[in-house]
Amino acid sequence: MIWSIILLPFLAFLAAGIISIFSNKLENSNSLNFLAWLITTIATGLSAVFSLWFLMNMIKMEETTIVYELHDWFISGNLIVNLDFVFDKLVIIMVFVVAFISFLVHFYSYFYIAKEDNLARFQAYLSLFTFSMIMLVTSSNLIQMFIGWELISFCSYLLIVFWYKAEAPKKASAKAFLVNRFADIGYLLGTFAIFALIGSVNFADINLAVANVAWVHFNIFGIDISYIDFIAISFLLAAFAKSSQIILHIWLPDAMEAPTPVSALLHAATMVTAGVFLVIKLAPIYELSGLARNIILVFAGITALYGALVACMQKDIKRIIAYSTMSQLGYMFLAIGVGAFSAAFFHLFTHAFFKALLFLGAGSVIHGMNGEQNINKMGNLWRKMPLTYICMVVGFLALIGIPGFAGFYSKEAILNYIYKDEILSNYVKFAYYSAIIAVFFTSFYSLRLIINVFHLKENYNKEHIHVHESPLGILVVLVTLAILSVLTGTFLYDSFVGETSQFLWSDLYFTIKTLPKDTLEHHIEYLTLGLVVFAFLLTYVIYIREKGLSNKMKKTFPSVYNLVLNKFYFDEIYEYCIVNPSLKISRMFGKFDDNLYDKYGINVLASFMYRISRTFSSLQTGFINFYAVVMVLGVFLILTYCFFILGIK
Amino acid sequence: MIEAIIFYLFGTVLVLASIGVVSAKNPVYSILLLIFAFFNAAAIFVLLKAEFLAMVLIIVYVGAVAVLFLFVVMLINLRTKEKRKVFTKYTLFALLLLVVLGVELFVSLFEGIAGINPVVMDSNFAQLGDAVLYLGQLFFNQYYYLFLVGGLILTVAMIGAVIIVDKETSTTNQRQDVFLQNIRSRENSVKAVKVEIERGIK
Amino acid sequence: MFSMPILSFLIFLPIVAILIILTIRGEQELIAKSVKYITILTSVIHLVLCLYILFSFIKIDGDYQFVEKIALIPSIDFNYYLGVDGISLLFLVFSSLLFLMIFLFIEIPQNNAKLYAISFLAILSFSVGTFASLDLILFYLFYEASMIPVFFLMGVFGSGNKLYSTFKFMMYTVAGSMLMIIAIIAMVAITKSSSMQFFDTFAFDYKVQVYLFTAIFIALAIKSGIFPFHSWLPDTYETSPLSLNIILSGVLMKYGVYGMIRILIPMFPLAMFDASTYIYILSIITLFYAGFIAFTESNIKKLFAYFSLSHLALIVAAIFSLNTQGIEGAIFQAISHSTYTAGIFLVIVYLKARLDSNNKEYFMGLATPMPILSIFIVLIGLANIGLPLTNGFVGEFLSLLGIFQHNRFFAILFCFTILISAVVIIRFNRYVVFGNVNEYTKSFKDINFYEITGLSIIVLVIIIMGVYPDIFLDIMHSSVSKLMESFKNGIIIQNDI
Amino acid sequence: MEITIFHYLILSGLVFFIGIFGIFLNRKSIVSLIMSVEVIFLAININFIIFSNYWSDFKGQIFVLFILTVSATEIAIALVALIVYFNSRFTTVVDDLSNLRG
Repeated sequence: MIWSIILLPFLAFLAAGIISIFSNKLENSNSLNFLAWLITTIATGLSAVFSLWFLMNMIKMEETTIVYELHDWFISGNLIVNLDFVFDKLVIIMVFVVAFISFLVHFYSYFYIAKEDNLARFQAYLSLFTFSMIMLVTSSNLIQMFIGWELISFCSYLLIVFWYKAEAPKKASAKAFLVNRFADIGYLLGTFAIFALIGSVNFADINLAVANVAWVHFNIFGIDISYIDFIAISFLLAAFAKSSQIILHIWLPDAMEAPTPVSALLHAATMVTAGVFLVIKLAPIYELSGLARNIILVFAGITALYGALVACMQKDIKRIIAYSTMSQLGYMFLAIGVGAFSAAFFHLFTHAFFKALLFLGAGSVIHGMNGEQNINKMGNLWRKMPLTYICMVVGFLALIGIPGFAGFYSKEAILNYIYKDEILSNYVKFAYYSAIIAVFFTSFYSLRLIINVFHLKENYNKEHIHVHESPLGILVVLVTLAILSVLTGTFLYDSFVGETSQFLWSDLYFTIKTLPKDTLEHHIEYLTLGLVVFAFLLTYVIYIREKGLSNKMKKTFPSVYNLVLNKFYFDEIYEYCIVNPSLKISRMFGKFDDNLYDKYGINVLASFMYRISRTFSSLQTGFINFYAVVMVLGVFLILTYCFFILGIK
Repeated sequence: MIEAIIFYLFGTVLVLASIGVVSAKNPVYSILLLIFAFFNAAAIFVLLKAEFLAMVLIIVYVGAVAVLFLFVVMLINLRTKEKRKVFTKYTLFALLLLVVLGVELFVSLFEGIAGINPVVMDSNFAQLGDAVLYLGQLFFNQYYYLFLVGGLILTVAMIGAVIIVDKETSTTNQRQDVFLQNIRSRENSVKAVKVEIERGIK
Repeated sequence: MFSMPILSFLIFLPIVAILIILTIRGEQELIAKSVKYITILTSVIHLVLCLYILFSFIKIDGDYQFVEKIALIPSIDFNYYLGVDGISLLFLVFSSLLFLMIFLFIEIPQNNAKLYAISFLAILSFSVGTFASLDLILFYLFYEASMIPVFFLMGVFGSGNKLYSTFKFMMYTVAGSMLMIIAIIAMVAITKSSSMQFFDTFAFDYKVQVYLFTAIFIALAIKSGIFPFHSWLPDTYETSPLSLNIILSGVLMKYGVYGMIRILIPMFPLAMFDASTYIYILSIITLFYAGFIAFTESNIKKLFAYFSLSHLALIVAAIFSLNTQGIEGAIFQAISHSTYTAGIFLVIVYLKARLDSNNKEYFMGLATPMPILSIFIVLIGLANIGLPLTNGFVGEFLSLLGIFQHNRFFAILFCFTILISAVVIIRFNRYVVFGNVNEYTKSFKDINFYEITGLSIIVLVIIIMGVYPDIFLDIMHSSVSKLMESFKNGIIIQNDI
Repeated sequence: MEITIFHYLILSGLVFFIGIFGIFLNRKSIVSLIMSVEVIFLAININFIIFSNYWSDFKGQIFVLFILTVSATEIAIALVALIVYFNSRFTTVVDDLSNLRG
């Protein structure tokens, strides 16, 4: 049964893939597409059900870690890499989240992409995506995890480029893959260093052994580097790219070129959570490396702020939500930065539901608007699509962290952990303030989106676009997710970070800091709520009361406005500093190799040889007499040599 | 004494004939002189008690090879009318070289001969009896490999000669074949093809 | 042990086939057809025999197996001495596989079928000799003889500026061979033995080692295209026929890799150890230089030539890491590189059958007209990138791990290979698979069943090697550990003196 | 007055040098060139026989036989070449024969 959790999505991928190849050739491929959809949906659904059942069993039997061995992948010297699947509670929860969200997305896609010819292909990609994420979370060692790690980049590449006939998806997909690929260098280096340090790549061995070797150093050019710091920072590079932290975040907003269900899957459960998951898996290393934690705090703080701030200015509904994801991932890393791994995971968990809800809701809106994504060209949709409206509002309330909704508990837990951290360094302070301020921006963009999309007056062309509520299938998904977004926080707080959280984290290796509900600092709650209210008022003022205010602000601070609007010019900086120069260097090298290298290299030798051969060939006069003379000259020389030098008689 | 007379007689004539071979203007003369030189050489061979080889030289060499030579030379009329200057830029150098070489060679000859008895010229050749028999035994027992190789060389030379001549004649003779010309049709000879860009003609 | 001289049989089987082909007379098409059947039959038998060796090979025995020895010149211990160990066996099997692939799936040119087949069969025979010979002089003979058919193939069946590149190839090859023969003569003159096994226990003086190492390394570096000696490769790839490209990258470039493992490590351990930093620098330069050129190269064949260069650089560097992971990684990567490069060139063969051009711009947007081929391009591209579960990953990972254990700093630089290959392949895919359909590609027909079979075999090999790399790693373990032992002995012997 | 090996050797040496002179100085026809070579061969043959006699060894004579064989071959080939060349160029003057020029 445990195999079916892993294998079902893969088999579904194979089935749907084969169907998609055949459906390409048919004129009318609706039935085949439906079949593919059915297979993949059922497969992922079963996977989700099984994982839930497995989790229940695990809790009931009080088992800790279960290892399923497949085979030795490869052995070389003292490096032994197995393909084993490890299930502990963390993993199985993660698998459940992945499979469940993926199931919903699979289900949802039929209603969203029905008109697309190759739904089967799309479903195949989604299933592969799910499979690879499950591979990632269940792996027993770093190298096996790399399979999933790479496969999800690859799947995201395929999914983003799904509509390959347009230009933007091609660019976005390449960006996504390459940024992640760059970060994989960090993953590899971390793996190498761990192997060099410990001699094993299994998580179990690493977590046990790492404390004993914390003091080991190596040096490069005379600079002493601590292994632990090196490993932690290397993996951080990888995790930052996957989880889209600042500087390596550029791929995430562009990934919105993918169909909306993909965004939901990618942001909620699969790709971006992989980074956080990796760091949680390697928690003991991060507990030992203060340097890495400080880096995390700085970057995550900036990311949380940056994401929220940029989201305030975006026009594309999906991009707003994408930047919000970035900011939320910043929160998760902030929690990791203060060693609150459980809170990070809890936020990951709740975030999965409400972010999936938001994306699928946005998909519903886009579907209703016939593909329009600009929020300024929407308006007053709440009458036309009431259920979508309600669900979106629930999702945003959860995102902002209104008490009672899921996001509140996880975010509050993170803020409390930061506040209560014993090390009162400047990094922690910075993290704390950025987290608080980000709450303000979060509320601002959330309300801005809701007001622009669902209220205000219609900005779209009513004659061309007939706004309609989405089909039942989409609504079912939305409502399910909305319910979960409300419930998960309240009911699961205790088992994730509260009194009973010891049980959940017992099979992991980091120090568990429980945070019972009654120890939550109330003033943080009040502070955040105050900020939320203030943000709401501000939004109200800007978008409803004083419509000219935003324009006035634009004119007074044009540079700030442009800076934020253009996402702090990150894309442009990358374009000018990395992409263009490397292409330029490439062309330069190409020309050099084509023209100059040979001209001054081998061709010099060749022409030298040619000249020598011309010289000698002029000796060949062609006259036999001349040759005879030369021959006799040779005899003469030999004889003379024999007589006068060797003295032979 | 009689040996000396014969030696000097034939030796002088041999040298003179050789000079004639080299210097005669007409190739036919020089071949005839060459044949004459061979005869003299055969006499020297006899003096050196190599009667069989003397006969071989005359019968095979003179009778077959030199006559063939003569035949070919007369076949292709080789007489040249124009006069060319005898001395070119390297003639002097060549002569000088030759003289020095000659001196060196003769010096080495004298030096080499000095230590041994120059007189013993006949030794036990006479006791061996039938020289031809002995030669044959040596030839077909001890040197049969070389004998085979010699045969092979002759065969290869023959085939080579035939091929060289044959090839030359076949390419130079391009006769008109009326029948072949008449049976050619347009379909078999010319074809109109559409040339696509970047594909070329297949 | 098996008593039949199976390795000799492998060497002489193609030669017998050549003799048979020489006797064929008749119409051009008939010749081409019969030549095709003969070559396929020969290579099938060849591959079957290779697989037989593979399966009857005793894995735990690191020594040479299937040994044949006939004395040729006793005074310098020059023998007709053949045998395989785990390392050479893999090279042997994979080159045999590649020859089968090119005979099966690439059309034989009609107008000169005999020369084509004879040349390839000759390379097949000589490559077996190169990988299986245990004698330096014999190795050199086979190694050098393999280049003669290449010369013909390039000159006769090439395209474009073929004379230039043919002579360039020859000049590089001959220059390298000259250094190599000088070194081999020196070695044989010093030791009075040309048996490779002799050198396992013999250690040259340090200075001698350095000179000999330099000479042989340059010869082998020319073969595997390390930076200052690489410029023959792009031109050669551009002008030679595609079947030769497969053999060049799959077999002949691997001579360099194989030679470094077989000759340099056991014979010049100290020089090897001291040179590694310099070799790393050269490899890094090659890796970045060739990789960067491949970003924007528009000629597909040249693109993959540069790409191969950048991969080979990593393999060479991994050999110089001089530890088990590095060397096993290098070997594994070498054979994987053969397969996926063969795949990519097979794809190009099929593309060129539809439109005779080398320019990337002409093959835009194959995803719409040729979905199945696109799947194969993406899959083979994955192996090129080195995604896990394809064979590219295991070799690359082990190579990098080996380098990391030897030198941390260079490992960081070498890790950029994964980014560079990704950029190359992603850019390639962006044009060729997902680009905009142009007027040429619009009318392309998707690949037929026959072509699918060819690519499927490659992809199958890629995936099997990626999922069960242990099958192949198992074979080389004991041989590599023996190699490492002999390397360590070499250093110890020197220290004792 | 006895004829010694010395006399014979001088005789063959003279003939040999006359042959070489012939090659050197010949500017006329390729036929004369071939004949000069014949003269050299003759000198060599004499030399072989002299020493065969001197050492009472028939091996020298055997070699003479082989030389005769090979020189006959050589003449055959040379004549064929001569004919072919003459057919295409209508000359056999040595100075015109510079096709070997590199």
